[in-house]
Amino acid sequence: MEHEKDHIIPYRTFLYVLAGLIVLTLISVTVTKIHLGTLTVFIALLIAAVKSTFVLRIFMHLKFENRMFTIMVIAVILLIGVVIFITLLDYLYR
Amino acid sequence: MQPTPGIDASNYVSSFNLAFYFIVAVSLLFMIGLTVLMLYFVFKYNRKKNARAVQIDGDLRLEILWTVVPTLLALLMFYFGWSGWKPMTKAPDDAMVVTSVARMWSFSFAYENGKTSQDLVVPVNKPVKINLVALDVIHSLFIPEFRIKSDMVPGRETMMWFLPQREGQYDLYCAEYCGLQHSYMSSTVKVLSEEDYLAWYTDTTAVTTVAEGSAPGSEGFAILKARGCNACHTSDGSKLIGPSYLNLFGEQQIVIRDGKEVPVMVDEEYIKKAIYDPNSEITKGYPKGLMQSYTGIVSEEEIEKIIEYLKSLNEQ
Amino acid sequence: MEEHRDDLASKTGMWLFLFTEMLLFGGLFVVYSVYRYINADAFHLAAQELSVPVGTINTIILLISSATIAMSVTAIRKNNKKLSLLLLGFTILLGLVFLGNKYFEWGHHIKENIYPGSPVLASRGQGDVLFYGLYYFMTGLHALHIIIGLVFIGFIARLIIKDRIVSDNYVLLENSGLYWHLVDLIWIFLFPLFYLIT
Amino acid sequence: MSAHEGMQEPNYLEFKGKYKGIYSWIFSTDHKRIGLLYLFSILSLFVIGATIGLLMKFELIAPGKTIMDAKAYNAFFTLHGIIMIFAVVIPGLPAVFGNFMLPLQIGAKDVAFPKLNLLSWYLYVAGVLMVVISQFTGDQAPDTGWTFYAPYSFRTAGNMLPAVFGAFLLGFSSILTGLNFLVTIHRMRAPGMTWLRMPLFPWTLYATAWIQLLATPIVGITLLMIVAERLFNIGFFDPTLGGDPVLYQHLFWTYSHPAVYIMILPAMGAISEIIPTFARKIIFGYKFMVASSLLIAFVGYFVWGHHMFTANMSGKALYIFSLLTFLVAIPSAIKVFNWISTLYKASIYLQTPFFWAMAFIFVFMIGGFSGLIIGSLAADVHLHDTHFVVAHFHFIVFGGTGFAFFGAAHYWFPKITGKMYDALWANIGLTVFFIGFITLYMPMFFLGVAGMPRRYFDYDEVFHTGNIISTMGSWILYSGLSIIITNLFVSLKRGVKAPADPWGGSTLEWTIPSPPPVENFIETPIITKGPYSYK
Repeated sequence: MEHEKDHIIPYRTFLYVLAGLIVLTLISVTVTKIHLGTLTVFIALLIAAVKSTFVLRIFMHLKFENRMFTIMVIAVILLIGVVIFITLLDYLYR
Repeated sequence: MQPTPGIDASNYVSSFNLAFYFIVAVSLLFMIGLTVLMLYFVFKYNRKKNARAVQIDGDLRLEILWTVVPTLLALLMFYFGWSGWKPMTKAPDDAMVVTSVARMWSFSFAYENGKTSQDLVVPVNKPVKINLVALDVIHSLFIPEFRIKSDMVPGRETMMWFLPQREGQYDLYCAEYCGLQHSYMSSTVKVLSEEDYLAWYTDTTAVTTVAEGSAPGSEGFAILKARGCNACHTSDGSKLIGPSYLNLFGEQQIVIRDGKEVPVMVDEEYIKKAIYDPNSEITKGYPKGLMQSYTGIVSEEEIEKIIEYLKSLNEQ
Repeated sequence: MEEHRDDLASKTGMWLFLFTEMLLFGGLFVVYSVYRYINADAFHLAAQELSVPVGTINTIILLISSATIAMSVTAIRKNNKKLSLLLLGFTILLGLVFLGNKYFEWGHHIKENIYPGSPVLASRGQGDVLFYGLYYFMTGLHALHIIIGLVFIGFIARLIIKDRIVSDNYVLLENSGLYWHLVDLIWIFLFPLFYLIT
Repeated sequence: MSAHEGMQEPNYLEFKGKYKGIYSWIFSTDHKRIGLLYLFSILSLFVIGATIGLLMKFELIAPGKTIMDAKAYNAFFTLHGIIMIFAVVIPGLPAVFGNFMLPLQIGAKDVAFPKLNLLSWYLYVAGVLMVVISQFTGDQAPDTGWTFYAPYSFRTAGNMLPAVFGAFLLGFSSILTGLNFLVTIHRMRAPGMTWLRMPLFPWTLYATAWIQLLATPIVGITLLMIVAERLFNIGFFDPTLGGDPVLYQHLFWTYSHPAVYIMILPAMGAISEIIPTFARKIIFGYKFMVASSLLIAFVGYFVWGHHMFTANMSGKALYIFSLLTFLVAIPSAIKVFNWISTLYKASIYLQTPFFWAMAFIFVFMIGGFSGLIIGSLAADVHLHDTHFVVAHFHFIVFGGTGFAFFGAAHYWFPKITGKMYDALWANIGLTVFFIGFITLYMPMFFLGVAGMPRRYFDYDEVFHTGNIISTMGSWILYSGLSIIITNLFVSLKRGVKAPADPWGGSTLEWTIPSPPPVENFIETPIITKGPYSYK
């Protein structure tokens, strides 16, 4: 695993990301105070998605790993999405 | 009654036949063809006859052919299945409405004029819409001759409909496993002529008067029978799901109330409570939660008659 | 027998395990979406009763703990054993604080007689029953994962002390980090779904 | 690292390790020994499950009560289902032959995580024990059927918690096996073994492992919800508390339909090994075989709703599920075409494993085609929850997986034990078994079309004839089964010594001695060509 030696992630990267995540959390909390109807759900989940992308890419170092991992993670998330979607097909059209 | 040949029992028989026999025919064709081919190869290319195999690693045209052709056939099969099912989703506006109530382990059918029946009685050639209600667990109303079935899901009101086309008697089963007496949860569909049906429908004499004989308590017995109580309780002392009626009234029973064992006397109050709020006190040794409340289904007068029947059992 | 070490295999195994965890919660998200769709109004109202400040603080606690365990990997790779252990200890501490908050939050609801099977909850209608059922079940399962994660990290810390995890053999520490980040990741979704979408 | 330099590499059966006797098995992390641990546990459970099936068929020989009451019957079909599904057919091929053969076929020393592998076996045993406990404790044995349908599963007085927890543990064991195989295939293939030089059995294990990994957690969480429901009254699936019982079915089948592919894919893989070996021929359309395995695994994930056609789903969901169901049949059809085409201009060596493969193709076709019938909406409305469905899934699950299992057992028997089985008795066993199988399950198709619902303890007189034939079939089948199993055990003691490659196979496991040495390959093999390269 020699090539991994190249990118010991510096401490400050984590601190920056952490700061970003906390800011996003606070934004998410503030936004929900404003009543936007169904848009609230969408925005809250969007921010959660952005946050999780940061966690996955930096904290879980997907950015620096073999592409295979990224593909697998995306596939699994899509799978959960499709399962929810198909199940909802039943409930939305009852 | 002997069913008249030549007429389908319901409007779904022909569409079922189309979907079913089309797939069966295609399948048999493939099955026989492939099996014969396989046996022929095994015979012809046996190592005694063919010492050296010819290495063929595939053929793109063949692969495409046997991907595309089955796909088209499958789509056709899907279409027949879909077109046969489509009409089931919406009942005609002029359909007569019957509400079927399923509980462990009996069906009952309520008509618009308040008449209830253990059998499903319908006139011929008139669409019937059945509202499906399940009180405890999932049941499924299945009439094989009509090629129709629908689950009855507690907490959801759903429906099924059909057009009976031939007079006669048909079996009706519960098709979704619902516990101990599942295989005895059945009923009969009676398809009558228009006149016979009207005669039956307008005869609003209460179920209880259909009692056999006039022995004391016979009315009570008829009520128990009509409400499906006998699926779980016997009158000969044997233990089924719930306690037997035999030697019950006026005796001491141990019941579990709020997790504690309490002795009680079986009197009128007790019987009433056992019918209207069965889960508040459970007789020791019997499972909880299997009986639903019969509030609004069995009236107080009917309970009087049931008690009369219970008393008559003690005297034997 | 000394086995040939394959760090990538180990990491792949960990990721695959995380996938099963994702699917485990995925099943619950299916249930959540369905019941939220059916009982939109009740969920909306019930969610307002959860304390957003507590939820926010817990979110931030988990985010910080994620960052500290990630930095701990950097520390061990730079051969800074002490700092690595310190950061791990900090992570464990934050995890415990998270659990403490959760304890008081649950306790508060239970004191108000809101828990599965309580008559008070039942009288409030089916949407509330489902909301709180899911709330207790999902956050409870999440808390269980926190506890497992804490034990896992504690075990890793011991290995560091014993010098079994060092600057060129740190895959186990990385794996415990991956697990902890996943727990964080799930919370990132639980938080808006229960506290924010009102 | 190796204490046994030189020519005298001991085989894995004779190897003296740290432990002696039984401990050298139950503490072994050798994938071959673990494979055999699974083989014996699964075979024992299979015999128990089959015996329960035999008793159930005997009960159905005539209407009314014959040898057991409804309560016992309901408990029996529940136990039969739990054992056969969760403890026999799901782990059957992957855990036994997958464990044994996967490392051999890809040229590896072991699986990626040998200790985890042993742990999965322990979880398996623990799961089985929980199921056993559920039978003998509590008020009443579980009586919900293996599907644990809500709300009955939390109404019944049956002792559900241990059974449900047992199924959960069995699922967990299955996940760990899948995880292990995935990492093994990704990381431990021998030098030169590119993805497209991998034999088809590992390929199907690969596709299976993904399903095990990604579908099993869903049933895991569903079972946990049932547990929570029974303990705390949460109301997830309880209609009186607002829950939806149909949602339970969605979640349950989201796993349990893909589980069918966990059962059948490795079976297809084993058949894809047997056919080229005995045909002395490269498999026809290798890439299509690989692609169809992956496609089955993928599409198979999204067809669960066809178990719920009569459960009052929305119309849109219904026909999308039906359409997908028809499409998932195509890759299976492609496999059948390719198997049969492989026989064209072959040089077929007629041996027992090959007969099993032929029988497999035949019963699998019946199972598959009957599956099309109940995938069709109009037909399924009538046939759902009748004996037609029982016949269909026994043709697929028992016919498919079972036939492939015995095919594989005979095919790899010399490799695993170092002995040859008695071919005459093996063929007699197969013949009796096959006749019994057809006699047992064929009448059920007719019973189903006539309208006999499944899980019926008692039935109307009109269904009598079919049931008599079926019951007699069960006797024949059971006799066949006894012959097969007895023959294998007797051959274990008395069989002649097997050479390294009795069939002239071309995959890696046949290049090493029978039984294999502890470390599998004395020298790491270097792969230069695809599998099934015959001259």
